[in-house]
Parts: sequence; structure tokens; C-alpha cells
Amino acid sequence: MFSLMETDIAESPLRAAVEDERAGAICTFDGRVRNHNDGKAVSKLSYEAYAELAEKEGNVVIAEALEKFNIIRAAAAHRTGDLKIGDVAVFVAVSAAHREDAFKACRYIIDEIKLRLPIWKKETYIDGGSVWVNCQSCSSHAHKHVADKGRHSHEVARASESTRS
Amino acid sequence: MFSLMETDIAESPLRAAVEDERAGAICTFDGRVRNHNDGKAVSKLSYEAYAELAEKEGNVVIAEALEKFNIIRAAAAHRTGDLKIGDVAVFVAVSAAHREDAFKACRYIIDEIKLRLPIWKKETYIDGGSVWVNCQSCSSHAHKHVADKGRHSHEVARASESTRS
Amino acid sequence: MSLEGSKTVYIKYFALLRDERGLASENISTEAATLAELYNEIRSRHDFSLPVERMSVAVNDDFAEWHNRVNDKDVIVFVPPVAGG
Amino acid sequence: MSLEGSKTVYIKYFALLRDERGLASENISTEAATLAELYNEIRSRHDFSLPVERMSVAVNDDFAEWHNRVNDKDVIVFVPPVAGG
Repeated sequence: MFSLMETDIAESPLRAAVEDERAGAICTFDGRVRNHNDGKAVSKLSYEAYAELAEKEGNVVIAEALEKFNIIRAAAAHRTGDLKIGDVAVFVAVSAAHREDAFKACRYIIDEIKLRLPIWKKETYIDGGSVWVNCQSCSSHAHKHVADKGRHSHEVARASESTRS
Repeated sequence: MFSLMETDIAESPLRAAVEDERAGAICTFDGRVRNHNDGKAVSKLSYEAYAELAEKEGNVVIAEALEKFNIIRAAAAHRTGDLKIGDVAVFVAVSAAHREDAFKACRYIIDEIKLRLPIWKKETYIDGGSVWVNCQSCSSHAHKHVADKGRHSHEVARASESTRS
Repeated sequence: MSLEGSKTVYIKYFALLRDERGLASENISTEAATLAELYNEIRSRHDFSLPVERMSVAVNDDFAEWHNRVNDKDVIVFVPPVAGG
Repeated sequence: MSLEGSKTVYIKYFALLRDERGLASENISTEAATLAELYNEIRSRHDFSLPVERMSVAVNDDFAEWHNRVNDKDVIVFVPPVAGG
């Protein structure tokens, strides 16, 4: 089950959702807001989602993981709205009989969530600028969006390694 | 930090121990008692450790992970004593700036813990037998240990895939 | 170039595109045949920064292909590069 | 075969070996030169099932090598195949 959450992601119900008597292994991942990105101090971060499609695609990713790997249950959630440093942005939990499958499926789900779900991250930096971070395929560019003399100008900033968590 | 625990492993303090403002990714693993192993219904399970060496070696494994991977913090714990189905036998938590490192280090720590720490598992089955499960290198054999006519006999049983979690 | 009649579609904007358009959604009358034509039409009108090659597109809450036809009453979302997680 | 004098070592048994020995620990006098010789001596005396090749060994709470010498007052643990996790 995949869900979008407007408030703090509580990990324990998601973890509980994957528990099973047959499960010998549970792997979890959480992506959190860091205090730095690309070397810049982050003061604020918010996620916006195209909710209908993000939830649908999130459930497709989980169904794919259940199909591809020998796992028992999987659950994931993604935050929307304003987050502060240390907040959980995304959480994934997978149970399996054996650890190999649990690790691989957990990794698959977080990778596909980041790659495919229509969710966008806006970072605001202590030095004032703000950016919609664009990490499609993790090789693209972030477009820095700055109000400038009454019209929009777009300054291209490298979305380097550091936009990945 | 690695510790042996004689009572329930509480995950939240271990997870909290790896939190850090620089951490964008936390990966956790827990190994739990399954209701079946190698196709046999497990009624009871206990872990015995050579405590002094297990704790020392557990901390060596964590130090190695901190050395090999670009991670921030790592913590792990292993149960000893009697466990029941669903109980957490081992828990690992790792934080890193990026998820690749968090996953790899978490996997490294659980693999090395299972391979190197002097900890032994005794499974008792619903059908009555009990076994010290031997999974060294995951290719060895389990020696079934049965009290038999006043002396010990040793019946070799395959410790197959299913002894891994 | 389209020889289609006029259609009315509902467009929802997210993230960078919402900022650039200054709106979260709007109804548009268009004669564009394909989703790609429609995006380029709106892009040139509002000076969107992202070329179609960097975008994805969804119709009626499912991902679609840029060469798909535009149908009357479609709900269309142009999807800028995503950055979840 | 050893030409050593007699040493007294303290042996702790775990898991299968503790079951087979019926003891958790004991003091042993031995003339064995190496840890491997010592294990084989005790193995044949008590009919342990595991050959030295399947075991590891620790001395004074550190892993050791089978060819290491046995020293008086060593605390020795023969480590059966492990199965943590």
C-alpha cells in the first residue's frame, strides 16, 4: 500500500503493516530532509504531488515489487507540504522470508518512487534562493526559479549527486 | 555501537542513535523469528552468544562499515536467550547522506554479523526435534542434536537456504 | 499542424509550471491534435522554460504519450521532472 | 606430537560443544603445542562431532589461528559454526 501523507509519517504503522509470521527479514528505508543539499544550507523544503497519479503510480510500484521479488508485504508513504530538517519525506518497508529479497525490493521501491512518481521538491536556502529540484534520471538539471524585475527568469543550476538521498 | 540484548530489542532507540541532521537516508534491517525454517514448523528458538567476543566483533564490523562506506552512523543489536515467533533477533540501522551508501552498509553489517559473530541458534520444532543451526558460509550442515538412549547421537540435517533470513 | 476542430481541455499545473503559469488550473480551447502540440502551443504563449523533451504528460490521471491525441474534456497534466524522496 | 611441558588452560564450551561435553567450562592440563592439537585431543576424548576444519578458535576473547601455540592459563573457546541473525 502506498499513500501520500500531509502530516508526519508515523513509521510504526507502516512497519506493522509488513509484519508477518512468515517474515524472517524486514528492510526499511527512510529519506529525510538534510540540512544541506549541493553544499547549500537548506532552511525550508516542501513537497507538492499530483496526488491522484502519485498514489496510483506508487501502488503500481509496490505491485511490481511483489511481482519481481520473493517478498511477503510492502508498504510506502510520501509526505507532501512543508517539512523541516530531520522530517521523514519518504518511508518504505518490506518483509520477506530472506534478507536478500527484502533489501532488493526495498531498494527497488525507493528508486522507482523517486524516478516515477509525480512529486516535486522545492528547496529554500538560507541565502534566500529557492529551487524546484529536478532529479529526473538523476542526470538532469535544476531550474532555479527567481522572481526578477517583475517577470520570471530561469537560471539553470546543476542538480548534482547531492539532490539524491 | 553493537550490543547483545537479553530482552526484547527496542528498535526506536537504535533508530534514534543513527539520526543526524546530515542524514538524508536511513536504512534498517531486522531479522525475525519465522514460523517455519527449512519447511519445519518452529515452536521455540533460542540464541546463545560467546558474549565477550560477539560484542567485540560486532563493534569491529560496525567500524569496518564506517570505514568502507560513506555513512554517518551505524548501530546494531542481537538478541540472546529464548525468542518466540515474530521476535526481533537482530536489528541494524545505518544513516548516510545518500541512499546507496545506507543500503550497502546496512547489508554489509547484517551479512558480517551473521557470518562472523560467535552466536548460535537452537531451533525446536513442533514435531519435537531440536537443532543447533549451523550456517557458517551458508553452505555447511546443521547437526541435529537428539537425546537418544542415554547418549548423544548426531544426525546431520541440511541447513539449506531457509536457515538464512 | 492540426486540422482538428476546437476542443476544450482542463489543464492542471504543478510545481515549476504552476509558478510559471501563475495558475493551478485552467480550461483551454485548442485545435492541437496531439499532447505535444498542445504543450508547445501553451509553452510559447506563456514562455514556459522546460522543453517537451524534459517533460512527461498525463491524461485523466494516467500517464500518456506525447503523440496521443487531444480529446475534448480531457484533464491534462504536464509533468515537470520529478524529485520525490 | 608435542615436546612441551604441561600447561593448564581454561576452556569454555558453547552451543553444540557444550551439549556434547555436558559442561560449560573446565580446566584442562595438556601437553598440546598448538590449539589444533588441543582440540583434537579433547575431541577424541569426548567424541565431539565437529572436525577442526568446521570450527574456529578464540584465545582470551580474541579470534586465534589453529596453529597458534597453547600457553599456560589461556582461556580458550572452540567456536562451532555460527548462526546469528
